[in-house]
Amino acid sequence: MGYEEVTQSLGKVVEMKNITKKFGDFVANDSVNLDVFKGKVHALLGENGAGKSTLMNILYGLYSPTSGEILINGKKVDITNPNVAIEHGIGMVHQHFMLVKPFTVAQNIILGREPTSKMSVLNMKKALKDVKEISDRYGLYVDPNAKIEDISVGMQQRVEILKALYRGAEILILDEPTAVLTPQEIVELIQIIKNLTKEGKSIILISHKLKEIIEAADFCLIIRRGKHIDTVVVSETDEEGLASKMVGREVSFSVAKEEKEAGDEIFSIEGLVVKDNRDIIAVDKLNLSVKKGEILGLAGIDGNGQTELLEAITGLRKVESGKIKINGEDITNSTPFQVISKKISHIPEDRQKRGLVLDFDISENTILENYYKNPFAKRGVLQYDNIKVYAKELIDKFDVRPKEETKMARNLSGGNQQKVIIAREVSNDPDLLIAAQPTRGLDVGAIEFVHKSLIEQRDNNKAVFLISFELDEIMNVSDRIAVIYEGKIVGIVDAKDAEVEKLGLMMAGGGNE
Amino acid sequence: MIETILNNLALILGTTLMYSTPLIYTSLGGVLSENSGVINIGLEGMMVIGAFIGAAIGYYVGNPWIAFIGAGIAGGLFGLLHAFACVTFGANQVVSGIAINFLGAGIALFLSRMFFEGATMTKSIPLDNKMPRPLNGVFPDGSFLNIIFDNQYATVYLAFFMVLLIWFFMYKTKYGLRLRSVGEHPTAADTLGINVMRIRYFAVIMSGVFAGFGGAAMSLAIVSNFRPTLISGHGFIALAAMIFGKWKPQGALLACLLFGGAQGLAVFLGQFDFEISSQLISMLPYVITIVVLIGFVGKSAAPSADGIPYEKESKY
Amino acid sequence: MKLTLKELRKKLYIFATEKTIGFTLISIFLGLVVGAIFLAAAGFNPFQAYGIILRGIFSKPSYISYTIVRATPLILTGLSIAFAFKTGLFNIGAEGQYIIGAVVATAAGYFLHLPLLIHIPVVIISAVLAAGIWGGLAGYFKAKFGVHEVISTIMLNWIALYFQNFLIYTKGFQKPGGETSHSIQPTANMMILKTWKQSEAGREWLLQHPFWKDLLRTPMNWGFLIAVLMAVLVWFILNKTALGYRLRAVGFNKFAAEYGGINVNKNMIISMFIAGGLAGLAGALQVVGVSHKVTLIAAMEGYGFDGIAVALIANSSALGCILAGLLFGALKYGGAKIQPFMQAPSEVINIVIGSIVFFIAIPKLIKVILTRKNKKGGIK
Amino acid sequence: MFKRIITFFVLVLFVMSIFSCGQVKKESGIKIAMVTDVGGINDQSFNQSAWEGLKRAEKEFALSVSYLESTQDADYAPHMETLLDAGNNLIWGIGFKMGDTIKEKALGNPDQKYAIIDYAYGEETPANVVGVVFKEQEPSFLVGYIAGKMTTTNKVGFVGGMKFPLIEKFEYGFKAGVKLANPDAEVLAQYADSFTDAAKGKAIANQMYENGADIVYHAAGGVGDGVIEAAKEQDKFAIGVDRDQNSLAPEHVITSAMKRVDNAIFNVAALLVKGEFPGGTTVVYGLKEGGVGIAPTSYKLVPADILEEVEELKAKVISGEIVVPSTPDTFAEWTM
Repeated sequence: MGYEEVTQSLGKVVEMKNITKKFGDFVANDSVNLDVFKGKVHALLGENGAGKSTLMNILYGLYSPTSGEILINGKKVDITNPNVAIEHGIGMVHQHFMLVKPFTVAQNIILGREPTSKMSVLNMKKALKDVKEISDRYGLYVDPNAKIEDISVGMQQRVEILKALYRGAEILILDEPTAVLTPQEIVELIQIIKNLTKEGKSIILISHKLKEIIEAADFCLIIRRGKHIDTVVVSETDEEGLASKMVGREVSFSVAKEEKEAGDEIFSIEGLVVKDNRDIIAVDKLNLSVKKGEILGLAGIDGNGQTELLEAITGLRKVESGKIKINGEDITNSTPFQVISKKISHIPEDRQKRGLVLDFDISENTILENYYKNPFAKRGVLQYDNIKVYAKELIDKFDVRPKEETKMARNLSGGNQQKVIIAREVSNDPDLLIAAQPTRGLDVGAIEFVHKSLIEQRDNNKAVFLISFELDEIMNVSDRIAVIYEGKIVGIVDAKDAEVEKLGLMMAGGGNE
Repeated sequence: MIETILNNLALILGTTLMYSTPLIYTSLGGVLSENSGVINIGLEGMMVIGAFIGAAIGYYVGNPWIAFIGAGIAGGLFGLLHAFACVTFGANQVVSGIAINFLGAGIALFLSRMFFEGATMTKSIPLDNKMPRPLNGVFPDGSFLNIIFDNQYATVYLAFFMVLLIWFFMYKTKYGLRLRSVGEHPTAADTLGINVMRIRYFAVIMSGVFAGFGGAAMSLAIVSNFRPTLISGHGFIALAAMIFGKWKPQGALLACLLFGGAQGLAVFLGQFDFEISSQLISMLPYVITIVVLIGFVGKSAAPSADGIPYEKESKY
Repeated sequence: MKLTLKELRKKLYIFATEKTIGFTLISIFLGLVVGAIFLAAAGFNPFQAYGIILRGIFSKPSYISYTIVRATPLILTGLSIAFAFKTGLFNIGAEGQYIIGAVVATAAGYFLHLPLLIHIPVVIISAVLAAGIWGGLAGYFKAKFGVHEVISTIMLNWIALYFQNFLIYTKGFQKPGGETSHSIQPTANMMILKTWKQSEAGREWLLQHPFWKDLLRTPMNWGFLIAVLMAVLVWFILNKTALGYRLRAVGFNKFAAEYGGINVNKNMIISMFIAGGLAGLAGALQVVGVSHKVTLIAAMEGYGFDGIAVALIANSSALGCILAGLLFGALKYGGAKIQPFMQAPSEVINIVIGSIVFFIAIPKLIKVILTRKNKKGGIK
Repeated sequence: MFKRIITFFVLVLFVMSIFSCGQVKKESGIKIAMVTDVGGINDQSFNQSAWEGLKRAEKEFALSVSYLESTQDADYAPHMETLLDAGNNLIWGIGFKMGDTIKEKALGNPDQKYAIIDYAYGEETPANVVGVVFKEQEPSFLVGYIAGKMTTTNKVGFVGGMKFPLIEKFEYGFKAGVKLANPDAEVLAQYADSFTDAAKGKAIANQMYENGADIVYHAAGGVGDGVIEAAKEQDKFAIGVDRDQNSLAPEHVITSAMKRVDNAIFNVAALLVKGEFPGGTTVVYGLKEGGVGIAPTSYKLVPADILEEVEELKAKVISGEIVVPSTPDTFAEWTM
């Protein structure tokens, strides 16, 4: 049975017809069509930058389409702003959570639709009651008085869903909802989605993870570079089928990697204790070591001390106790400058905040750690000719586009920004390369490139320490996998023997080693 | 002996209230604007125009409340100008604020010359046409409370009321919740159907209104006329107090009181023939502020989106 | 005619949107228009007023040199603020740093007795160092205690003001019976030909040479050249040296700078030290070149605050500060003349400057105005 | 809109190029101009007084007069130059701060006449300069006497702007007057370290009134606004300075120590017209010369008998029988 037949008898709640959206000369959506049916999950599949979010932002009234029309429950509507969308029963959970951090859960949920007594005075009592009611009804438990900045990412996502439900959403858009979740949390989320559809809600699920789509969705719209490719019935296809439609060619899922014997231990951490910004212990007596010629993957859910661990190693955060050693030398509580000079390179998790000076051009960014050294500077004066030559070399070698070293880093795509960072860090010829979330937000091609670079390092007998929230990435790239939970390593396994279920359990604190 | 100490204490407290009042209004203005995400460094200019308009209307019309409100409106117009630049056109907020400072002073003096026969100083307002003094003569002569409150103008009490009002508005009403959300995470607010632009316009205009009140609290209560040097740096001090008070109305109030208290102390110490120079005593309020900041306050956290223009359809 | 106008408009659009300098010039023009509107509304002929200002700046050699003298401290305070801006800091403290520079220069100029060629550099360097430390203090407070530099510099301004008054009252420094300090020694004087100008022979000669007399009757001094040199130096440091790279990296993105091994706190202090030094140099040059002493000050003189406007008009470019400083100095100097000649309020100059800065704040407005017109005109 | 802007721009350039002739001189031919100090022309004090004197001279002698306001100390020299170029016969500097500037200009332009208020060059007065100083201690002495007589609490106050010799003349003259009228009276004296901070003036005056003073004399510019305001609020008395400040608070400013800058300026103008410009000298204006005095409105609040005594005192000062102290040292001698 094809898509047409299956959907014939279903009630359409949303129809997006021939939606086109242009940003200047850039076409983000090109005549895309989408139908959503009552009580069904409709997935939206495409690579990063394919235009999924744009399409949903149009449906939610954040952008207005250049052309095309939208029908809700058969009626043509003009969604000029989110208020209109909300009135039509559309709710959206954004990929980057739209939560006000210093506010409480309840305040975030009611924002914009606040229950009030006289004179616009907030009625927090009613707010708390309302929030509790919905969370009970859909099994979405959160503490309404907790501040967002104090709760986990999974909880924050529940708040986002509650926000939409509080506004009486019948159609719920979930934008990449699993990107930050543990496998267990993903299972829970899928259960929540099923509960919601049972209650008659319609879901639009944006994802580039095929497995989830297969598990959760009824139908799937595939778009590529803004263009409408196909709509399929999920039960009639498989991962490979979806994937080839998504990228337009056959793709292999595993990363090509030779077997390699690891060398001597080069980097070690003993009994490390680090506090976070709120002065709470985030890394708790952690032990870890990395050998030459291996990639150690650190798996774990966001917020279990990875960031603090990284910052402690690279000198950005104070170490309370414990030791960090490289090549036998103690570098505990060194400055970033000293750490770099000990041949440690670092691909930071937030490339725009840490990795690049966005208002510098590419060439200036390539010398961030070496600007004062010969040949880039002589007697304190920068040698722009030499810098240019060097930058051009890196641009060629790492295929950064556009190939202009005078281009501002701000004007590069995410993938190319990451290439500049990797080029810079790898060119420092480090003994240890730390890569934190190196592929976050990149498209398939760029991800392949990053993985290749990491493996190249390992093959050159260098140590690589990979930190990622994407379990697939950890499993595909690493030689050994350490799992971190609440600031402790709860287990280390060989990548060959690793199983998703077991790792997932450990990531959630269920480790038994 | 005890009586002397009490009397002196009362004097210092009285001076504290007097000094703090214009600062309180103005820093409340800063609180509103910056919590909505718009830096307002133009408070000084808004104060100047408020002080002038207050004095001018007070002189010509004779009703202090009309003058006070007029000053607020004048400040609000400059707030509108600032909002126009910063909210509608995504201007650099610091640059626009500096422009407002030049414009405020320039226009106030220009108008003064037009309406006061070429003078940059307005004519004095009789006591009866100044702000009322609600507690004048209420307490027995020479009593502790009398020394503090006898000659405090309505503006003083109103300032405290305004702090309460703004606090209530910001933390207990839905518009306050929205205003803060806009300053913290405008995109989130926008996705919930909150009109970011409108709230920022409102906040910035109100910040001008309050700075205008602050200026008028100077020209209509502390003195009874305007002169070019009447507001000399008060707007910047109020700005500092707002930052010092961690962008909260109650914090700003305390910071203003601290500053006013230090001035009261300087005036108190100034009456004695010390060996130390009176210049050093005059430095005191500023030194105390820095010392307090270093010792007790530490890093202060601005609203996350403070200073960042909000553009709806940012480039892809 | 219509076609050429259209083309002109299009050219103007490109001029305004693609070149910073074009945009600045248009802002200056619009600022003058706003000033004209105010003058006209008040019943003054704006053309006459601007005519007086222009003639007041250019019609005599001495006017031009006064404009330059007037602009010199503004160029330097502007540079100070622009420098801090470039490194991500907002230096509202140029006012206080200027005061410290002036008072230390006076002290060094009066108390030290040194030969001519050594005295002036010693005076200037000590003033610059002192003001640098004064500025660096704000950087230190920020680096060490997280005190916002806007608050600390505002407070430091007032402390500097009272400090100068305090020093003037100090015995030995105060000119007996006066409200000023002693004047600096002649060896610390940088005014061109000062002693000769006031000698018998000098006066004789000047009386016979009116052009030179006119030119030299101003406190013309080497300060302007030093200011220009400083602008070039600042430009060089920021754009061509490793130090400048560090400072700019910290200014643009302190997180990335920190990550890259740059000591953010140290560079913040260095930046405020240099900014303070530049503002202090303005004060020092004013003393050695023009005033030769410091007097009691009752209120801020505004060199620092005017410097903010200069830095903004210059778009924080070091070389732009020279031009913006000259523009500002010229407007202030020439603008004062509309008062005696046509009884028009010279405050209009503040309105003009405020408007210029305002237009500079909103590049988009000018773009919008010009594009709308483009659409209507049917060209794109 | 756009077209108009362009047209306007062109027009501006055009008109500016046309305007190149100087300004029109008045018929009488004699021009006098003044440079104010940073207080500005309407400071309710000596700048304003000076301008009034010039205006009077303008009427009386058909002169043409003008002024330039300074906003910074650095304005003085260029303003002097501007007025020089405007072809003035006499240029006034109002305020001691212009002392050095005037001298320098006078030496550089021996044909130009200059005059300055509140500055004495003594022996070194250039031939083309007149220095005008006032015996501020004398009117201060008289108002001090009034204060001493009128105080019911035996406490009076003095608020100074900033402490330096010129302002001290006010302080010690006042103190001497108070002591003469009422040896038991105490004088509270405090300086504000500012000429602008009205709030501080008010706070200081409040403190004095609270400490028992019932009359406060100020010599403090804008700070004095606050002093007078405090007197109004507390229903106490204040004494004004420089000009008759009774209009600021008709019921509370009992008298003012007037410094007749206007008279001085008018007199010098008269001499200039007659061709008797007293170049090279310092003119001292005291009670004798009619250059200082107490406000004509004093009769409103000061009892007539006290005013009569003041007149007698005035005669003694004029005759030289009383020499009013003006410094800490001369005051110490006086009280001995």
